[in-house]
Amino acid sequence: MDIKDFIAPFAVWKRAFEKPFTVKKPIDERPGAPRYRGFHMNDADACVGCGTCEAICMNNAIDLVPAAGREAKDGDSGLRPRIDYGRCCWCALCVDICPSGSLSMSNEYVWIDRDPDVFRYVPGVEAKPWDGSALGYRRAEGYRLLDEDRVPMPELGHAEAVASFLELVRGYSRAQAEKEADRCVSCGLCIASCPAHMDIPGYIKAVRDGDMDEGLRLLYETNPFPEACGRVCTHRCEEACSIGSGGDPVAIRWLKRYIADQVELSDYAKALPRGAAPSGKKVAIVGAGPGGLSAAYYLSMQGHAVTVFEAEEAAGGMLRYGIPEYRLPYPALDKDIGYIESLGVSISRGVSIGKDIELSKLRTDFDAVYLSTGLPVAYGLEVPGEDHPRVLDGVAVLARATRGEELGLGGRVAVIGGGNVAMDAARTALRHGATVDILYRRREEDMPADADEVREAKAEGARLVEKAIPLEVRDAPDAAGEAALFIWNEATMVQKEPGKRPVPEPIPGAVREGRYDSIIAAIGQGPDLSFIAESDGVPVKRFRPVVDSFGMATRAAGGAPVFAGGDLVNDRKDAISAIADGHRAAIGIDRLLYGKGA
Amino acid sequence: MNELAKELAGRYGARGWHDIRKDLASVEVDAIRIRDVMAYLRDEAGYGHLSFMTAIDNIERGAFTLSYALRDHDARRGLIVHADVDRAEPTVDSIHLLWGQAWTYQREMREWFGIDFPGSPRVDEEFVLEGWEGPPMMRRDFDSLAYSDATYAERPGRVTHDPASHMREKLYPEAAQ
Amino acid sequence: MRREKQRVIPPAERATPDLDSGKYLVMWQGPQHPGITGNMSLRLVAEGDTVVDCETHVGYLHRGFEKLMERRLYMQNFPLVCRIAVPEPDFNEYCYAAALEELAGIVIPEKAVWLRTLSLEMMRLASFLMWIGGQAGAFGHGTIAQWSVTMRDYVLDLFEELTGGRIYHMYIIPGGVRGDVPAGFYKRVLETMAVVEKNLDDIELVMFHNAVFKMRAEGLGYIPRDWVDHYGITGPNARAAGVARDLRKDSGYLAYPRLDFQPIVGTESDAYERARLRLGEMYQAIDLIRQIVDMAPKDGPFRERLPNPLYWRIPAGETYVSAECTRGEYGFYVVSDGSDKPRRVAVRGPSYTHAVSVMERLVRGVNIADVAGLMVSLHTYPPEIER
Amino acid sequence: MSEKKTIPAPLANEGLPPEERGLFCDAAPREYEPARGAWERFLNWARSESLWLLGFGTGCGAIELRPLMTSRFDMYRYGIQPRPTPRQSSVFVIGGYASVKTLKRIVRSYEQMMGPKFVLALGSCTINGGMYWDSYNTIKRIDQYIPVDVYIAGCMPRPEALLAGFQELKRIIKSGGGEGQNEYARNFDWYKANQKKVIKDWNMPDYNW
Repeated sequence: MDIKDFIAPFAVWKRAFEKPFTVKKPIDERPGAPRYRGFHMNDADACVGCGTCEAICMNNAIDLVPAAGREAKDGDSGLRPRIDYGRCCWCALCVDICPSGSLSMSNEYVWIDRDPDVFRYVPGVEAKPWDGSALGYRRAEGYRLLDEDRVPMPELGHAEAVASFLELVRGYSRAQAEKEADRCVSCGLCIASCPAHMDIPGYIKAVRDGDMDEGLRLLYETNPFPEACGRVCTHRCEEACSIGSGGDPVAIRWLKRYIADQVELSDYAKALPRGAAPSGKKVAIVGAGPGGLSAAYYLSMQGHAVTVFEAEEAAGGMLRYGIPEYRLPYPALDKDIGYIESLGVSISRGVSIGKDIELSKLRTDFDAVYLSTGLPVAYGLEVPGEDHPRVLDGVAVLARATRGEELGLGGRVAVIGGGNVAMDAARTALRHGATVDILYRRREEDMPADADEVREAKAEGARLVEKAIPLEVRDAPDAAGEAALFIWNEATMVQKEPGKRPVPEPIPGAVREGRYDSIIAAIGQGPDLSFIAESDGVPVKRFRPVVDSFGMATRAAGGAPVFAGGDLVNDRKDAISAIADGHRAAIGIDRLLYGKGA
Repeated sequence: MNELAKELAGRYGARGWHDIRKDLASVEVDAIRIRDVMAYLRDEAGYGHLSFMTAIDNIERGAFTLSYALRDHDARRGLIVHADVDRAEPTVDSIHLLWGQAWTYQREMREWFGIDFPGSPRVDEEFVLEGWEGPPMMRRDFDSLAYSDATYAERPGRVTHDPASHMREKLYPEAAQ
Repeated sequence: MRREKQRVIPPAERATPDLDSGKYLVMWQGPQHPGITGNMSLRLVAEGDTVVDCETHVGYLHRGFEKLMERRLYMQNFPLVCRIAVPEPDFNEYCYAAALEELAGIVIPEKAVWLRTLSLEMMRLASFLMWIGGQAGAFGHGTIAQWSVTMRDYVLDLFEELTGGRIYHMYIIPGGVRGDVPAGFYKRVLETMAVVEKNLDDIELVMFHNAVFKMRAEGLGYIPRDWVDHYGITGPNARAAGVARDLRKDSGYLAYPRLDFQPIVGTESDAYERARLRLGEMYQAIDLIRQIVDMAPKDGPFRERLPNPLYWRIPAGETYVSAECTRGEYGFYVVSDGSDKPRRVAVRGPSYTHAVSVMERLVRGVNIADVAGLMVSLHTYPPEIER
Repeated sequence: MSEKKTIPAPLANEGLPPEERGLFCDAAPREYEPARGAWERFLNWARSESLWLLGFGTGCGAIELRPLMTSRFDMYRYGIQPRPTPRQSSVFVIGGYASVKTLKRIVRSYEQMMGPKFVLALGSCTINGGMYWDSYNTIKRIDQYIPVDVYIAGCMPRPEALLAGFQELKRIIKSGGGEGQNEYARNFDWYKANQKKVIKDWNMPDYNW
């Protein structure tokens, strides 16, 4: 102890004249730091109500509640997170994980109340003073807990692809599939958008867990065409995918394909449930497309004896005859159909209803009839010269390609139309060595075809001519009957009615022409209802059978009830909708046959 | 390192030497020899520092696995010694005479897992809990949430919706058959 | 020397005073505390004003973390762990994250290594600043806390800017850190360090050259060197006893092997020496922070991408990761059974031995008025004892 | 407070050994009748401007009391200062979660405080359990056990939020609204029953002033 120990403490008196540490008005003068994790904000329009925030919240602080003025729709559950500040710990994991990036935090931190029941609210829906705060926690750029990038799918290069009919998409390896499946958050927004309401989170979980048998079982609960749908489905689910709200959607279609690819057909029976005991009832199905065979599968699972009548030489419908093999190889389709046939479903190939057998006979010989004949008749161009011998029908061209017939398209081909059939026809023509122009009356973004298809067709060398209104088809001057001149009018897009999509208006005088060896019309298809007689009692309105929610068209006396579905009936006109219709009809038929709920 | 493994195996029947990383290893011994092993490690092998002791409830195989983490400060490496005890009748020799803080860990394990250490000071006194009437709470079969829900009142008014089933209700109720 | 004389080494054996004799007074200290030690109580038996027996009672802050962690996903535990030690959350975050990374085989980016080190050193400084206020306050010297807690607040301002949180930073996430440094941050770090350093100079004058503090703290709570191994004493408490152990040096985790520092070692091993040593560690932390600001990479990624946290499974295994916190060896023992939730997480807090075994023995023979000062000089945080 | 049903009172101080019962009060607390008019307003003003805080940091929230007590935020200038014992205090800050062991001390400290007394509850944990919602050892709602005047959201609430909470408390007291003590007396049996439901080893006086 020396004298310094008594004097030193007084040395700091010199600080008496310095600025004090004290903050004068702490509440007003100290806003939270720019990154401060204060109360939550939510961009309710960007939010899709997927509930991933709820799943990650370890405090059980987040509830999903219906938000006023928001209805459930494709890709949006209509629910919004409500945060309980009697639970929240301000960790902001919800912000970090939010797939859409709608959640954020303000830098506001004062919330005082006498009533403990008020400390919960739906950010972005219930107004709060801190709404729209520019400062506060946002997840760091490039930092999120979920992977926004899809695992790239190995594909053939375009040069290689166009030279053969090899399948373009090679499929995921196990590591790739598990990594892609890991991106899913199991929110289930996709289920509502899938026409068949497949249990998508369920089978993606099966991929994650490596349990292929379970995955296959879940697939077959709602869809007996996993190989085909895993390749060519229109994947509305991916449009609804919550991960897609802030990145690439999960590759649901390819994961489905992965599951089906992993299980050998001979092992299917082990994984899948057995059918019920034979019921003694007989069902006739017209059309062995995906819809008809789907109905056949579910009916046979219920123990009914099913006979499918198919006009073509092979089953599969548009999956076989409308989709080129580089997108859906025949062995994959055969696997799906083969399993259905292995259950005892009998397919009568080359039998055309209306020609070989009358519908009324089916109605007397069977206990129920399901019509799933699809849209076999192609629409014409409806311009002068549409019956020119070089004007071909797109679906027919694809069917001939399937049958292995010589197409004889020539060197220059025009494809008229903007749907998937047009793209398939164009790409088939490319593979036969032709130069291809695709002419469409509107713009590229208006095309009904999948964006991927359009992109790939262009990448493979097809030239896209937009806003081309067909005027006429004429004989080429020097090669009558061998080549044709296609004449079109350039158009401009005009917004006629607000809120509706713009329509093409011809530009006066801007008439163009091109010389082609073949002109493939792929404008659309219609039904062939000629086999339905008035006496069958099937109500038809605007070329469509009218059906109830189970697909029943009639149960009029004089025969078995008739159900209908698929492209013949629905608006969506894709395979998965036909499959869904088939499943629904199978349930309806089963109920009717057992007198349940009818 | 392997010399020690051999030595432990030879003297005490230790097995399963596993190098977790370059300065940390684990080894397994019989619970009955735990005090001898610890004394040897402390006095002969240089592991003079007891970092912590704890237990793992391996309910699937009916055992508590005790973990004793030791550190040799001079050699800058650690060693975790494992010993299994029967879950139905968990009793282990106390090592409170070897390390001055071991009795607290033993008291903790007694309270949290129900493992007895005969002779350890104050081992039956309450440690962190007071008036606890439930089973030892770190056992896997004790459900914390169920206990909490049954005991402590929660603020009412919470309800949540599953997006998938909510959408089914709203968009395609017919499928909810 | 007066200091030598005061060094009383209490016997290992606990005497059992006859409480019915009327000679003794049983009194409880706590759970509320004059210092900043957190809620813990001591049951003291005093003869006159000298303590003859003591029992430490913990559990007032027991929340069952280790049970809760078994119920939560690996990533969900990340906001939970920091709550285990309130004044020093970052060491929990680091140990937990490092344990998971080791089990899952993740290597974090270089920048994350440096930002973690920065965060831990800033935390060390903040925690010591809090502690020194408590240490002075326990000896009746309230002024120090008025300064040091404000200095701590300035460090917390830095944390707020870097991490978005004042107390619970939740910054060291498995895979790296949660955000890059904001623009101009390092400049503000250096400015704040200058302010804190100047204030530490004042504290040194006022506290360590204060006759009252010297008289009360010197010789108080003498820890003999051979207790260090016997009781598992770590950190400044061990270093003040002349044992040069510092995990930052010995284990060489994060960026410490590349920083220039030496463990500070004392000789006297009493409350004054420990306080002095911690003051030295505060200066050392400031020095380390300056080195980090100088050497940390200015760009590059700061986080490794992890699998989807909702399903993150960690391969079966176990590990023990420890770090040198302000009080000594802080460690997380994580056992994984290959599922998406930890099988067992055990937390090793240095106070476990300091506040119970060491405290109960050291306090015998001490004047009642010095019990609080002795307890703070061991720098104990009850939440890490009871978790 | 319609939910708070009257529950038959248990035997007074039955948790105590017989020889100690005589040492403690065994009469239930009574409601305090406010004075009339200007005098009560004056008293309320005086109460609100000298809030003496019980220095018992019950949870994490206590850590933000330190900055508040020291030079940067300096709560003394608002008439708030910490006191070491309940007997001298009028404000109890519940700093977050309360384990059962701490709850026992909270109840006892609260009852020992001189009236009129006020309670400030910090953070999620006091409102609905916070992050310890599934813990076996922490209560979820502090208002089940003692009456609360003001809640401050946060985890933890910053010192500034705490100050704002104190300002709100002052406003409430000035307007004659700080009725927690009377509410406790009014629903005494209900509170006691709740307390005894979770504090299994009730070995302290029931009426504790």
